[in-house]
Amino acid sequence: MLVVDGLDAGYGDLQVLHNVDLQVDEGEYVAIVGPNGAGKSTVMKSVFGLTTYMGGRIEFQGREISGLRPEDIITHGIGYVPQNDNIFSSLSVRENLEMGAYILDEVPEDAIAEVFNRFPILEERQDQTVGSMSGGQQQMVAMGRALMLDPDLLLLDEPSAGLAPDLVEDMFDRVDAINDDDTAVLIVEQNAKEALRRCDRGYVLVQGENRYEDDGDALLADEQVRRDFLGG
Amino acid sequence: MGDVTDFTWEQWFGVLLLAGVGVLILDLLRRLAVGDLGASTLTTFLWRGLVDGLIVGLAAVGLSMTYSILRFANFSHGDLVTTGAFSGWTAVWVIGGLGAADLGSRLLLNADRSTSARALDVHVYAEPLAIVAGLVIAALVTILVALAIDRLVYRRMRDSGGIPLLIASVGVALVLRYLIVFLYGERTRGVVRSSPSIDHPLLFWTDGVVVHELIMVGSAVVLMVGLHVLLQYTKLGTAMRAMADNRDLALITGIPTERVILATWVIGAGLTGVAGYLIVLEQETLNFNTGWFLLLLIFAAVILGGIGSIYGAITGGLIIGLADNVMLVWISGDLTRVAAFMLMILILIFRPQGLFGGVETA
Amino acid sequence: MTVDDPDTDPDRPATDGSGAAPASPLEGAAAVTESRPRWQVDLGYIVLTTIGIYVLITALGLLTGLGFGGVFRQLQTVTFLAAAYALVVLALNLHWGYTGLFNIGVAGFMAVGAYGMAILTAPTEGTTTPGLGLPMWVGIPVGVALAGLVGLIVVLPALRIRADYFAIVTLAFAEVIRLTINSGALADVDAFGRQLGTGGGRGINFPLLEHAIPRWVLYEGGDPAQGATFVGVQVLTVTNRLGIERTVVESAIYTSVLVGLVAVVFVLSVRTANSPFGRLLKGIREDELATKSLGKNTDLVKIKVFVLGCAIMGLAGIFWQGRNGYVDPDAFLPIITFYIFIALIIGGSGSNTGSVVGALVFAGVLFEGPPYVQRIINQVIDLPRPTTIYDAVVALGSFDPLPLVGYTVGQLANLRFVLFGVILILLMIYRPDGLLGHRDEPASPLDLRAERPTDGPSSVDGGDDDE
Amino acid sequence: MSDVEVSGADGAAESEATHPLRISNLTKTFGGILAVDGASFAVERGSITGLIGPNGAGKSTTFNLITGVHAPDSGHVYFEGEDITGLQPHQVAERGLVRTFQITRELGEMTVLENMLLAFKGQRGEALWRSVLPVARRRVVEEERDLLERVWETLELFEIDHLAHEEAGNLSGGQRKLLELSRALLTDPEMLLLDEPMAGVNPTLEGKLLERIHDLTDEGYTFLIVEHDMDVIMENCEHVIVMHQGSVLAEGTPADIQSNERVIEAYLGGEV
Amino acid sequence: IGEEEDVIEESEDGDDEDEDAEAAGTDPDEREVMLGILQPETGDLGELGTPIADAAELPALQLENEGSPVTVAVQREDTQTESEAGISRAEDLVAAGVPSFTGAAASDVTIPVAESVAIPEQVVMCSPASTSPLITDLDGDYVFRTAPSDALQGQVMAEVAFEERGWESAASFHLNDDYGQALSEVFVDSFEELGGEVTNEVAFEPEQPSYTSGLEDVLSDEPDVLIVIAFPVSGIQIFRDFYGEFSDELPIMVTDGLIEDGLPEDVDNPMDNVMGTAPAADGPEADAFAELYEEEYGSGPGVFNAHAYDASAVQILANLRAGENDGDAISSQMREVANPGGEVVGPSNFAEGVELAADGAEVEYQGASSTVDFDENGDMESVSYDIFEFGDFEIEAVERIEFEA
Ligand SMILES: Nc1ncnc2c1ncn2[C@@H]1O[C@H](COP(=O)(O)OP(=O)(O)OP(=O)(O)O)[C@@H](O)[C@H]1O
Ligand SMILES: Nc1ncnc2c1ncn2[C@@H]1O[C@H](COP(=O)(O)OP(=O)(O)OP(=O)(O)O)[C@@H](O)[C@H]1O
Ligand SMILES: [Mg+2]
Ligand SMILES: [Mg+2]
Repeated sequence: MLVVDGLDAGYGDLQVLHNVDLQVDEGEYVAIVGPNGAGKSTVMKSVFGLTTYMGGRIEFQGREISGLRPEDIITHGIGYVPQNDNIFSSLSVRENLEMGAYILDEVPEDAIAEVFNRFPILEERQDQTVGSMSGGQQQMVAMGRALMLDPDLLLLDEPSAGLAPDLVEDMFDRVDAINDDDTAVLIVEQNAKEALRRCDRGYVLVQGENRYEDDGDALLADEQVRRDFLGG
Repeated sequence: MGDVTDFTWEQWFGVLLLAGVGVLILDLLRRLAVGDLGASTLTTFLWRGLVDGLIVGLAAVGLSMTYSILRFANFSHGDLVTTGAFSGWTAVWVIGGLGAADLGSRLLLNADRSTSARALDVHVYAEPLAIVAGLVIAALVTILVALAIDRLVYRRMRDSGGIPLLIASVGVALVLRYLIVFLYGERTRGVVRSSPSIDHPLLFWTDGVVVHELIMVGSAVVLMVGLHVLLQYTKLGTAMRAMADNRDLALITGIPTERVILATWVIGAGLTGVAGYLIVLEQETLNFNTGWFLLLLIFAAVILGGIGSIYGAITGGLIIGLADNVMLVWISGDLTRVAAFMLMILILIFRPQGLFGGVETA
Repeated sequence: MTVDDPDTDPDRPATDGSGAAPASPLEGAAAVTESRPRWQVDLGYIVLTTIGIYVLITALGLLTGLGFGGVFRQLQTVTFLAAAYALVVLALNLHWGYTGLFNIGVAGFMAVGAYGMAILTAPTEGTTTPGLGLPMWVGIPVGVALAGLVGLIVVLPALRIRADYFAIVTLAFAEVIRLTINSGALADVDAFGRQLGTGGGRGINFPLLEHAIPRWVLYEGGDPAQGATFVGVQVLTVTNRLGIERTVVESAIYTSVLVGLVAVVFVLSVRTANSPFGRLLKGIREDELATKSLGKNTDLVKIKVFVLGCAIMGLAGIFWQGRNGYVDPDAFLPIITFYIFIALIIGGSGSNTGSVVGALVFAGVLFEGPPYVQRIINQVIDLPRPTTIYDAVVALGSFDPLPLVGYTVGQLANLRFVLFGVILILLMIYRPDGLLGHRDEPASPLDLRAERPTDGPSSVDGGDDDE
Repeated sequence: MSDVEVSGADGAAESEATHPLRISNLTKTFGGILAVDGASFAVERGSITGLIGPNGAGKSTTFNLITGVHAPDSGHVYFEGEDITGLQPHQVAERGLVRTFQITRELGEMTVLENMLLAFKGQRGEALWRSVLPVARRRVVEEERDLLERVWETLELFEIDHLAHEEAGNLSGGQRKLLELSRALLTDPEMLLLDEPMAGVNPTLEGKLLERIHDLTDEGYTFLIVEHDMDVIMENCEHVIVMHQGSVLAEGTPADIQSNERVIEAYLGGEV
Repeated sequence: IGEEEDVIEESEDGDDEDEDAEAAGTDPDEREVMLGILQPETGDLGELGTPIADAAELPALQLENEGSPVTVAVQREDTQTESEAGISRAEDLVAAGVPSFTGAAASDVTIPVAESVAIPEQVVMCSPASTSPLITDLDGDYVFRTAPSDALQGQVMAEVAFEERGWESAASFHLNDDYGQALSEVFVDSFEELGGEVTNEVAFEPEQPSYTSGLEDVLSDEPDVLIVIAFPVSGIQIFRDFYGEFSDELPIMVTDGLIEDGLPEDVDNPMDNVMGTAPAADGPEADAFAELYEEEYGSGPGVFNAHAYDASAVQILANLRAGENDGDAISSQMREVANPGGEVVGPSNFAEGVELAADGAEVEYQGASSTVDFDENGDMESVSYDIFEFGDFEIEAVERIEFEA
């Protein structure tokens, strides 16, 4: 479904990604792990057209999307939760969610209800400005917002960072659930063990290049990967 | 240490400020009682303060909006006001003055001094259609100018911070203002006839209501309420606030940011052009500096009220307008402006976010 | 390790040459002078710009038939103006370029300095606005101190507000200062049994600094009657022999003193920037709360820097108006502040060298240029002067472009502001860092890059990110 | 060592000598929201103390109250026996109580080196006159060399030395966390408050960081760490404080906490 | 004056020094008379300044047209109505060897130019349009003017108001600048001296959105007459606000700044209650000048144009009589050629007068704006003012008052 082929990308003159290949199939659950600064977030941003494109190809459902504008990409059915700055902090929770469905003509009340169902605290706080909520609550809002359009592919950049343990679990469960509903997931995680355990396939990205690619459990079992990237 | 009596120094400062205002009001009453101050004088000051305040407030609303959504202090705002005024009144003269004077002097609003508002008989009763057309054209031209500027300048700087944009807008201000001079010359002119007024037994409190003033005040109120509704209760309004908050995220979320920016300019500049046009309707005279001289007052109003808040902008405008006029009771006319600015600075000290800051109503 | 360490060199051009794609001529020069010490490079920029502008003015001056005498005066005027601008631009750079204090009330602080000095030194009688009649060496320092003091009063309340509010508050303060000076209320007051005051819109006459300072250099006690000082004798003998008029000599000395002051302020600014103190300033500019959380008393630093900058602005105001012997409030309209900003932005905010270069370019080319062009055109052809653009455009209908050209030339003084605006816009779009801004100027007394090479092929090491 | 469920009011049990930081009855409301509600606890010298709790429990706010970013509505903060309630952030930091931010605050247009150099306390060159005047400046330069030496050591330790000349704004999320932590260390603090220092940091590096933190506690530093990674908390902290809805729900050793019913219910969920 | 100075002077003019005092005139064929014109041809006063500069150039053109043997090299410079540029341009003039010039127009340009160029460089300047009382105090040897000081206008206004019209109380509403403050002060002093009562003095800032409150303030004590000192840029608004809110029966007196033909049209009111004063161009040869001007430029002269012609003419005469292009020498001849004594010269016989002066004869210039007699301060000894009445959208001069300082 998503095919990244020999992607070169970066910021301005600075090239970060070198010939990155990556694939997410229909309904698949794929994780990217790797050290800090490897370019994981950059891959995601590149898919969404937010970096300087330098070469290679990005295809989604058979159509080339490299060079499209973010607001067009979202209509193709990709949702994205960035690593930082992923909420509208001066808007209320509800407005954040509504914005997630901006491209629809009507506010999808059922989608909002579903998000509230998933994160009850959000319903309670639906009129609070998100900027005044705690880090974890903000992360929930960000997730909720990306789910509003019921995307075919969801890009999650470190969704568990800053979440309380029960919520981490919950989040991973939630992602599983989303994935079970036929939404493909591409996730970047520092909580690599958990991510690899749950995913179908994983990539290890190092210094802007693919280093390993295998199914999740295989990577987990790999001695080298364990030692270098999973903290023993 | 007690907790309730433990005022922070800002709070003390606020109390002091309020106390100061209180003392002034008491003194005002005393003067009225003693007869130092005529009641009619005071009402003139108050009424004028209100009208001036609305003028500033009306011009401030557009600025407040673009300020909060596009995230920069637009120093060319005053000159957009002027643009609206010149274009709108040019339209009125061209349409309304058909046959009364030659095209050259009507197009340039009498730059060659060969005719006058009197010769063309420009006022709302004589030329109602032209006046309405002028209003529309003021809005349209200002919108076009603002969009052109956005395309040429601001669009290329979308990723720059607020300060580079502010500086660029100073450049835009200079260009606009002196292009207007290039076209129209530096002369001040009266472009409207003195306003007709309505006298009716029901209007017992006044000798007559000045129609142009009434139109200005009425339109100001309608426009501001309308804008508030638009921004608070529509999806576009929310999208604007979302953009103001986090443009990158807005992009990712699928909000068509360029279209929202376009809408922002259309609404903001349209309002600004109309403001310039109406201000001149009330004020009756026009000069290339008209907007620029208002700009600092407009900023004062916006900041006093808190950026992004429409009611804030109006309140700020009223405070500035009233201070600028009523202060005449105590200080000489060449210092009232000083008092108005000092008041702004003092209020900012104890409420750095502005009176309505934080609660972005729009 | 040393500057010449071969390891570091290959990396350097990549980082230094970054920024907007087309490197400016100045930037090009940087590449050539790469291995020189920074101060030589900086001086090089300034000298090159100066020479360039001098050549331009000389060429234009001769073209317009100014003659050599006229060219000389023009050069002197430009030098003076550029130096005056440089002084205040350096101060602004300290505020904005380094600390991120967006002060757009510069004109106000210049006004305080100039007025402070004027009131102190204006004669006690015989003029409409009498002053205290004190000598200039009292007037100047007190004027400077007053500007600093007013800076203190402004910055205290402004400390807590955000950058753009700060800008508007400073602008409002500058207007408050100008309007207060202008108002009749303080025009003349009785203080200490003396007639004093700002003179309101009338302004104040005071002894010309352009005379007083050079005389102080040339003569004992600043009084020609007392005979020449040692320096004076030398200077006067040489200039007499060359047949240069005394007033010319005096102007030249005045300008030189100002240039000297600029040099001193420049050196101090550079040292400030390349020091731990400068690092603090940068830290405040980037994120004040983070800097505070590292235990830095940012408020105090901001106060110090603001007051210092305002004092320098006051000094600039004094020297600027000292050449007129007359101040009035109109000399401090807000537009002056924007001129200064344009100069700073041309040069590049955050760079002291850029500040000086910007001042030179602004004063020498932008400000003085258009009148020259107007003169040349007027001398070359006799253009019709239609009163309105309408007449000019109508003439265009009959294929006569001359009226439009004539109208445009007649409007050049106004169009100059359009030019300022356009330049400001173009700079902000294409070179927001100016000619020399955003250079790799380390906030440290050491050349950080040179101190230790990056070892090995580091994964991501690249150019600065340039918006 | 200390009893579970200490309330700061009778914190007299903990002397200043053993507990450098003590807060008592801190309260803070934002608008209508009670973010911190009478929180009281003390942190033992030379320990790594964990501060955990559900999202929105008030942990970051407590940090903000301690370090002077916000002023508490009521209650007190004591550090080394001194009442530091309501002091400015820099005054708190000067006393040796330094924090990092959950959402990093790097100085974007300064290089990593400059960021780090800024951290040192009491630099001679921070006085303007010393930076500017000829003779004094020589000493400043000398001092700078020493500082730079220490910066490089720290950068190597945190494995970000290859980024030394990079502008901090260009770092990745994790790199920023590292920068912030290492910068905080350079201030020579008595005690560090770390707000989720490991979020987004690669596990391998995380291990090294924790080692480093242990070394530092041996040298006498005290740490208070907010962290959601229970493994980190359980394996490294001697003492854990659990916050819930603005107040302290429980305190004790990791083992105590792990078995505390209320904590499990409120925070840990079924797992761990 | 010793040896040293001589060297210096030589470098500037290349002329040999001459003992000043009574000059010997020149052979007109031998040299060119140099004259500078320093006027605001752009900027705030641009519209006003260009015709003034034209008028200042007229004497030279006239000589050329009439085939006089005397040639005057005119150098015209633009102050842009800014003191900074004014100083620069004045220095250009000096550098070009110009010994005297007609300029500047705005007082706040004239004063700095005088202080930092004319006086120190010892060149003569004669302003045709600067009316600030401050100029009186500047060195009368180098700074002259053919324009009357505002100090006089204030007195005239007071006399007209109190004595002629019998208004016993007055209020003053004046622009907060040099011009407004000075005029208002003189008026108030004179009016009170005459026995009148000044109920209120209110200063205002230019170009405000409204002046209603200011007017309310100044009129609060119901004076017999209101004095308005302003320029049209604010004046239009002031009068619009006045007619909008106040009784149009109240007499108003304005100054020269508001005597502008289009004003009532811009105000949209006949302004029947308004009168004003302005310096008159009342020289014996005003008509001759107007004719000359019309002939050369195709339109009638405007404000201060006559003064500009006179300023230039006197300088040319003084230059010829001095016999050299030297500021000091011209300075000592200015009063000689202007003040009573000698053959009367004016615009109509300027070409002849020039030759007389060149021969060193006594001449007395009587010009277009006045008889042009300088007092010791370089001001006019006597000037005349026109009293204007507004009415029915027209402005009409009704009376002329001769005024001795
Ligand atoms: N906006 C930017 N401008 C320039 N360089 C950037 C920018 N953002 C990231 N980089 C650089 O690109 C590289 C990859 O960054 P990226 O954010 O993709 O890393 P990451 O793998 O997501 O790391 P982390 O796990 O720490 O978030 C880093 O070295 C970083 O310095
Ligand atoms: N500036 C603020 N304005 C309004 N409410 C705030 C503000 N800061 C925090 N809050 C509220 O206070 C509560 C506590 O927030 P805090 O950030 O302290 O939580 P936390 O324990 O750090 O959570 P997390 O683990 O998710 O970071 C939250 O409900 C939050 O919404
Ligand atoms: Mg990342
Ligand atoms: Mg937190």
